[in-house]
Amino acid sequence: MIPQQPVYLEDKVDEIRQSGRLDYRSQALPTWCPGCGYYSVTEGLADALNDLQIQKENTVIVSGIGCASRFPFFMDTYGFHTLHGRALPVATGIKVANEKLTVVAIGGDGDGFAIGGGHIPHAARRNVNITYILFDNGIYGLTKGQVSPTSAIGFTTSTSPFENRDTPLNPLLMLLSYGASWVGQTYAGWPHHLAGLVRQALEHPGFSYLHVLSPCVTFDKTDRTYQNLDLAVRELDSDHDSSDLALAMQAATDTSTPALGLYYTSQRETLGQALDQVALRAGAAAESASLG
Amino acid sequence: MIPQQPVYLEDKVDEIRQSGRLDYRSQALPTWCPGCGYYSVTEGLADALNDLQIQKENTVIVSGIGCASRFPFFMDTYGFHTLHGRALPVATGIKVANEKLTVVAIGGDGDGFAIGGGHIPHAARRNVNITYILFDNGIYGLTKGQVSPTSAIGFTTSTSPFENRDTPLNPLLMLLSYGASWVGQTYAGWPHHLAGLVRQALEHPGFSYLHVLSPCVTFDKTDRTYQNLDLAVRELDSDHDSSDLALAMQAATDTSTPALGLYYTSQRETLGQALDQVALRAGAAAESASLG
Amino acid sequence: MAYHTDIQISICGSAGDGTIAVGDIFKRAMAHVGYRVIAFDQYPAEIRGFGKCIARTRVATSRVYSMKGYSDVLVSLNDMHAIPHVGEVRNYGALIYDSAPMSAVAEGAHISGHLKPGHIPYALPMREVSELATGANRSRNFVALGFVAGLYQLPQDAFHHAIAAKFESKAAAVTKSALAAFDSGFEAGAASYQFDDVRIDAPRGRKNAHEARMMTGNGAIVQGCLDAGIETFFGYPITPATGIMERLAVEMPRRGARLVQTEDEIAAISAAIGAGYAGSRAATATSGPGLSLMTEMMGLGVMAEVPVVIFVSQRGGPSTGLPTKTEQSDLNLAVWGGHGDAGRIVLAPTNVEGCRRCAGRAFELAEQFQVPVIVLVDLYLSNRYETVFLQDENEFLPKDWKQTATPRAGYRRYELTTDGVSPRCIPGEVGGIHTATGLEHDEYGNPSDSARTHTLMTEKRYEKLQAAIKHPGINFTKRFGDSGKVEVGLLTWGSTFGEALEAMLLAQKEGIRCAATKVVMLSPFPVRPVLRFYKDCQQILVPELNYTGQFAKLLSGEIVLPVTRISHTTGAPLDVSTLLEAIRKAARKHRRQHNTT
Amino acid sequence: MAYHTDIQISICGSAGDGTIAVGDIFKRAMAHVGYRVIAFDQYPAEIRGFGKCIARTRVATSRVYSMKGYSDVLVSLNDMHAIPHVGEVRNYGALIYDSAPMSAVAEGAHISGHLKPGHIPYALPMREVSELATGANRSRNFVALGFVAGLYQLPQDAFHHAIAAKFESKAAAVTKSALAAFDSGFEAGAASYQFDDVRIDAPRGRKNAHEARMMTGNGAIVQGCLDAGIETFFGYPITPATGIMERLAVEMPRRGARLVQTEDEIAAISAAIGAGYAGSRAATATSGPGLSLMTEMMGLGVMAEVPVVIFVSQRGGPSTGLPTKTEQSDLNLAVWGGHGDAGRIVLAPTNVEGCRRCAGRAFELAEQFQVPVIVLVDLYLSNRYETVFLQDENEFLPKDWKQTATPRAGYRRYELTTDGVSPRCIPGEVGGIHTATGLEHDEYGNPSDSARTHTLMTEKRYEKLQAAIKHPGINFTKRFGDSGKVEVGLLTWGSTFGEALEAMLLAQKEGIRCAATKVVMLSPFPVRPVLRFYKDCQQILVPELNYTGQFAKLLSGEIVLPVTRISHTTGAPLDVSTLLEAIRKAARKHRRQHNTT
Ligand SMILES: Cc1ncc(C[n+]2csc(CCOP(=O)(O)OP(=O)(O)O)c2C)c(N)n1
Ligand SMILES: Cc1ncc(C[n+]2csc(CCOP(=O)(O)OP(=O)(O)O)c2C)c(N)n1
Ligand code: SF4
Ligand code: SF4
Ligand SMILES: [Mg+2]
Ligand SMILES: [Mg+2]
Repeated sequence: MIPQQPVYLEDKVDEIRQSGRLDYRSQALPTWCPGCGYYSVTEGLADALNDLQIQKENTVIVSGIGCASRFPFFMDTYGFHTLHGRALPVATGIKVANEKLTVVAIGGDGDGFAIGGGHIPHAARRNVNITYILFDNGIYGLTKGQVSPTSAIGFTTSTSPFENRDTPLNPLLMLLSYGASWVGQTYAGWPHHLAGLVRQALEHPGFSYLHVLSPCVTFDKTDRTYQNLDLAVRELDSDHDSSDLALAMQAATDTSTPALGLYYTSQRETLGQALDQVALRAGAAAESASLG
Repeated sequence: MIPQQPVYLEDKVDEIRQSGRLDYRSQALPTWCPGCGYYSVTEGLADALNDLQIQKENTVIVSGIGCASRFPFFMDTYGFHTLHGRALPVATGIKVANEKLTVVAIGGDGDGFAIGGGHIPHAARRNVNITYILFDNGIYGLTKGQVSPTSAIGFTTSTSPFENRDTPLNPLLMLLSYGASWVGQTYAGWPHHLAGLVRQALEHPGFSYLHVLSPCVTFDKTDRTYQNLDLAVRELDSDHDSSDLALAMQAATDTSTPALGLYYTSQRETLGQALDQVALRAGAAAESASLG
Repeated sequence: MAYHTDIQISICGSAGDGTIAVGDIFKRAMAHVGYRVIAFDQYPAEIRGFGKCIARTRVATSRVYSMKGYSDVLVSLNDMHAIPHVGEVRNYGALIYDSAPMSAVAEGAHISGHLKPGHIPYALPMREVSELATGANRSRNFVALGFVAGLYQLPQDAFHHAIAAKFESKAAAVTKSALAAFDSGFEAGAASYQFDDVRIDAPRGRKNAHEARMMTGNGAIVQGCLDAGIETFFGYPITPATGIMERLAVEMPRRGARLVQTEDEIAAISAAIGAGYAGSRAATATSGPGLSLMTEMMGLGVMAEVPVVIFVSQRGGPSTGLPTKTEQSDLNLAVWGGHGDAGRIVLAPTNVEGCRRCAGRAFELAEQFQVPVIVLVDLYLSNRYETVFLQDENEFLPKDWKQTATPRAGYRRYELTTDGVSPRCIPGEVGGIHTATGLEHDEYGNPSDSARTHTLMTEKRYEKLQAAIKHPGINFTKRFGDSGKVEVGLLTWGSTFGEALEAMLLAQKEGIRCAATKVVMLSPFPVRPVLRFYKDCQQILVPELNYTGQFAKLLSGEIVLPVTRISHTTGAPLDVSTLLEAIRKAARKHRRQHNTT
Repeated sequence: MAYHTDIQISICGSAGDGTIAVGDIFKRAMAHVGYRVIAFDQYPAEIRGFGKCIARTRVATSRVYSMKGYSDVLVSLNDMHAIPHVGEVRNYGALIYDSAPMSAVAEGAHISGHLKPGHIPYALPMREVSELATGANRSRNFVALGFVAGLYQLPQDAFHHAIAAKFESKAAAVTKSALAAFDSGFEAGAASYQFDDVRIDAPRGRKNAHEARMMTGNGAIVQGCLDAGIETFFGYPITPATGIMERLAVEMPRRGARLVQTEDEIAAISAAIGAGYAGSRAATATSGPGLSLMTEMMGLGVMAEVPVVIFVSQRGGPSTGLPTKTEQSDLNLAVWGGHGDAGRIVLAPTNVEGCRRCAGRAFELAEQFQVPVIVLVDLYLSNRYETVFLQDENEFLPKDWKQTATPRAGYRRYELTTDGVSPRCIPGEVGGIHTATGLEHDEYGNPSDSARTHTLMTEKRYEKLQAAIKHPGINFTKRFGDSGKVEVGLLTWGSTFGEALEAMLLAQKEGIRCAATKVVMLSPFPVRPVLRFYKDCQQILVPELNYTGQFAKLLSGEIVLPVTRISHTTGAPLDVSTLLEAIRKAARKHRRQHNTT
């Protein structure tokens, strides 16, 4: 065995600085609670953007409202911190206006699946070429701990003081049913896995949905904690075939031991390509009309 | 062979009148176009209510806006013709306020899956004990023929003049992914099948979703016509096991030859029962607090 | 004074009778030969069934501003529907009807029994003529149209031309039978002796008569968008705004511009704001219910200072209301809608040409002031046809007319400047990185809830808009009629201005000194010119199509002076004669009070 | 005049210092022994981090109406946060701080260097005392609290009681160490010589002192809902309204009532309207952004005539704005929000007791007039604590007080009656079958777009509301101060009325004749009493917490008379001294103009 090399903090910092990923981080210190799962995603996205050498000026991070949605302020890219539930339609508008931009939409479980739930099917079916990273902590963090559409049955919160009884939604299964062309899941406690999947999601040509299991250390001391998640999560079966929708749906159905990884991916025309085709047909129609 | 008895119109009318189902029909003549698929549903619902002997005073039909949503005016029950996309939350409120009422929500594909799309997952996961009948004609009828979230690729409408390119949604698969406890599909061209499924949907204790394929004879001359649907639809496999979610999802994935019948059914606590349980726990908590 | 042609023809039938179709041909033919035309059709509220359709067309040799409150000629294609409108026909006006209608009618159900003395009837066997000419009774409408043309000696070939154009894309047989029916009707008309006193003179020679285009308000909005180089549009169908999206869906892709029908109005305005943020000329269009849903997102546009244009066509309210009737009851919503102090720009054109101008200018204003701009019309203006003469098709400023920021280190997206407008960068620009937010923020865009920041930024967002009323190319108010002091002043907005102007012109003829001012910019409110007009008038009348007097209250809130409200909530435009009567009354009152003659 | 205690204590620290907790104990202890208390805490905008917390409590022997603009005593638990507030402390007021704070501080960062002459400093080794008493430095806040109680000789056992109650559900050790820290602080305080001139007299004997309850505006709204027998509630969390739902979530199920947290605000109001239609006492609660989303559905409530109650707590706007700061900028939205002429009732209580009363009455009004009722408060009132004396807990009318229809054949749900209110049936009732709709409709509820129907029904929907301003149990306006003609009148609404009243009382003491009127019902607007008040005043001041003067414009729109706006957009309540200065200025101006002394 090769003896392990000692690591010096300064060297490490230098290494990180030279890697370029700090360039994607703004001066603002995240205002999240110490230990919040969201820190991982910030790192993961900075890493992925850097790896892919995407220019920060060509990157727009669009969010709704919530702790998760504070994200854009902590990145040194263009950002739009919009309204509760509206990250996806705003992101769609940005992408339609300028296909050259790399557009990442960010939101929490309430932002995405409660108030914003009507927009997801349409971004997915239209295959808008953006990446949607959803931070699922199973609670409303920013408003201080109310029940969310992904809260487990039995979870006690300020608005479910006698335990939640509503069946939680299954975001992965929903996204698969919407025709999303890239669906993956990761966990804030597995930062390397996370960074890897963020990168894949960004590379996918079409709508990519990345579900991030993330603990709210302040308002959830019992349910979606690091301890519980560490025990529950596992990697997708090594022989998982991510081109098989039925298999992906089956994997998504098991929510007690959430599997991490790429569930499903496929390629088809993006919204941008579709609009280009429409313009072509229209141009042709206009031409034949002017000839006729 | 027994010679067929001749049928006299008057006898037939008498028979219908005596059957009682006309009691559920209001004086107002439907304003739908002659031949519109929606007429079948009116008949089917009247039949089912009559069969189940549900009092018309205890029935509330709630709709959004659209041709489909004109429905309540043609029935002699309580009705609430609400706003575009809002039939489900209004129906939920009615049911929460008075569990004794039979509440039927009605809407079109645009009403349900475009503007109203954010409400469906929550009515389904909460298992609100109502029946949602969705009339899917793949077009916006009332506003005179725009593309809808269930319009086929290639369909030409006033807002997709160069052919629609957006992948249509798959409502059945979506409802299954939402955890709806009863999911079925029928076709306006098969009125008996339709009436039978409406009845089953009403009988189900929990949220039942009935998808009705229905032609818009005025704004769709090419795609979802009776001719095309007659050829495409089929019954669900006779050995279909409606307690198997994976099977149901698989069946729902085939949209080229839509299968009619009950895809999936299961039983779990309804929202009303859940609220009763919360009240019980709260009462107990209050009592132990006052003893303590 | 030379004789002016100014007549209104109404064709009334049931859905399926082809009423609107022949109305359309009539107005196009008349516009083509040089008349000024204004037309407004009434559709049934239901998709199907046999609801009432009326095609009303006013034809004149000089400019007119509204529909008349009466008809010179009424053509009935369906007596049941037409009978309630018989009273609209003036004395010695004409009534043209089928002497032997298709279906047997009950007693009293034939229109001939409802004529008033003074009405001139023309009973024409429309069905028979149609059958003779085409072998089918389907072309009654063309027979009637031909009869009108023949009776009043209108140029036959202009009609032939308009019919051929209408059926361009149909089979040749369709055009042929329409033409045959028209010609038979024409012959019958030409052969009739004209008892009524309706006169249609030849149009006065206008060099550019052939440049005249028939356009609706919605069509003009589309034209304005295209002329201004719209790049992205996101919309959701709703009457009476749908036509804007439908037309843009054809035209935009031809120009490489992009249109998406979204899942709802919230998504539409969200995407439009996203596109605006990204630097695109972006718009959406809706009606009251959709605007109600959009206000939260519009507020984000105000706070994050994003340019976007919102076209709003009002219909009868509240709630789903009267989708196929007109009303001006979304003014409060347009001007105040949404929470917080959220200043925006609201333009309300008063006629079809104004629709095009306001549409184009809206993009300029949105970019100059970095703010959502609403263009507010109503069903009456959206669907009303007018002959317009577009000479300056491309006069709108291109989107790069407004200098944005020179990107640099320490860039402050929301820099406090003297005029409140901060230099703007868009994604893709190096050195311009910032995060836009709906939270209150400092000059860099960082969230801040400090008292000072909130006070300064609130001021900034309002102060910058003050310059909007100086934008060239928009008449934010415009006065018509007598200059100087007047007895009666009409102060109004939107589609109603046409009726106000007509009534004022009639009142002037009666010797009443009066003037009318239209207010085109409703927010920010042009207090000074309105106040100036106010001071010139002994009495101020404020007619509008709503119950609570929304414009009158807006006015009173801004200028703190009393006005006389004329509110009208029937779903139909105001009647010129009602207005005229109100002017007379006001003038009498004023004269009594001041003992003048 | 006997000496009145009226002091304000502010405790300032960082999140995590337990600032709000000891503030809470202070006010509860003082209320418990019979003082009138009013308190308003300030939280950081961020969830975490070390944002600033201030607990301000005003304690008086007679009724007070607002927070003071200054403090008599400032306790610093964190000097960095407290230093900017040193200036708030009045001359000869007290400053209590840690003589040896926890972390080493940079030069100039210790508060002692920032005291003004006239400030009386008390340097207390809080950390040491805490460590000595409890073995840990965590209880500095209790040491400081004890010091205050000891210094001013406040009843020690009331504090013991309040501390015990606070930690009821916690482990006994927690209570024990808090008590130990408190007692050590108390000793130190009692042993100190009191240099400042802050005096806290014994409370005046009030028989029902123990009936006094500390309540926030949100708490009082909850109490009103429960007292009125609320049956269903549907809501979506949003600051500062969330507390209403959170409290109801505990209390409603205990009474068999039902609460559902919906997927968004549109669903919340939709479900509440569904429940109202079905005959339930139904409500929702939100803030500006949520209300923006709700207006379309609220319009359906107006059109279909469905009773529903909407609680709205305003925060800084526009857009996401300043979620943890107060503002009164959603008035336009509450009164006019949504499209069309959609009349509704809007109540704006001005204090905590008013919150309870308006909440309960809102249900009655909604049922009587079959219309959505908004109860409009703001963050300041939602979160402000006041001592209230509830003697008439169950005075609200039960929901069946309002006679509904006697069901019968040919039932007309929207019958045109003399007062505009139609007999109502709900689902389940035989003979009452009808379909409610957002379309314009005839008396039966059938869709109709006839001109006559629309005119009559629009009138009906407005006329019926006129009687709302006569509902017993609501002061739709109320006048305070000098009667008859006055020099200066304050006309205001909502939370700001407290400051207006305090300023008026001070101005009266200076010999200025003045009066203040609160307007509690904002829609329909009580024109007559407001006009009457207006006529009594030489000058009218309209202070409010928004930029555009929303209430002032509403006023001018309704009474068409000029007022002087005092607009304030800092996110904080108005300052009494600023208002007092404005009153003085107005009085001087009036005196100059009228040459009176
Ligand atoms: C229209 C609207 N409704 C409600 C809110 C209040 N609000 C802010 S964030 C939030 C929920 C946050 O939960 P989630 O999306 O899960 O994000 P998290 O804070 O957990 O990251 C709510 C309800 C709002 N800002 N706007
Ligand atoms: C908020 C709002 N947006 C838009 C509309 C206009 N609108 C009425 S019905 C309808 C769509 C109808 O389509 P669908 O739901 O499929 O019903 P169908 O008419 O086909 O039965 C639309 C867009 C509206 N009434 N309200
Ligand atoms: S409240 Fe929860 S979600 Fe929000 S920052 Fe803190 S730990 Fe994270
Ligand atoms: S337009 Fe289509 S959906 Fe509407 S009534 Fe006619 S056929 Fe039916
Ligand atoms: Mg969350
Ligand atoms: Mg449809």
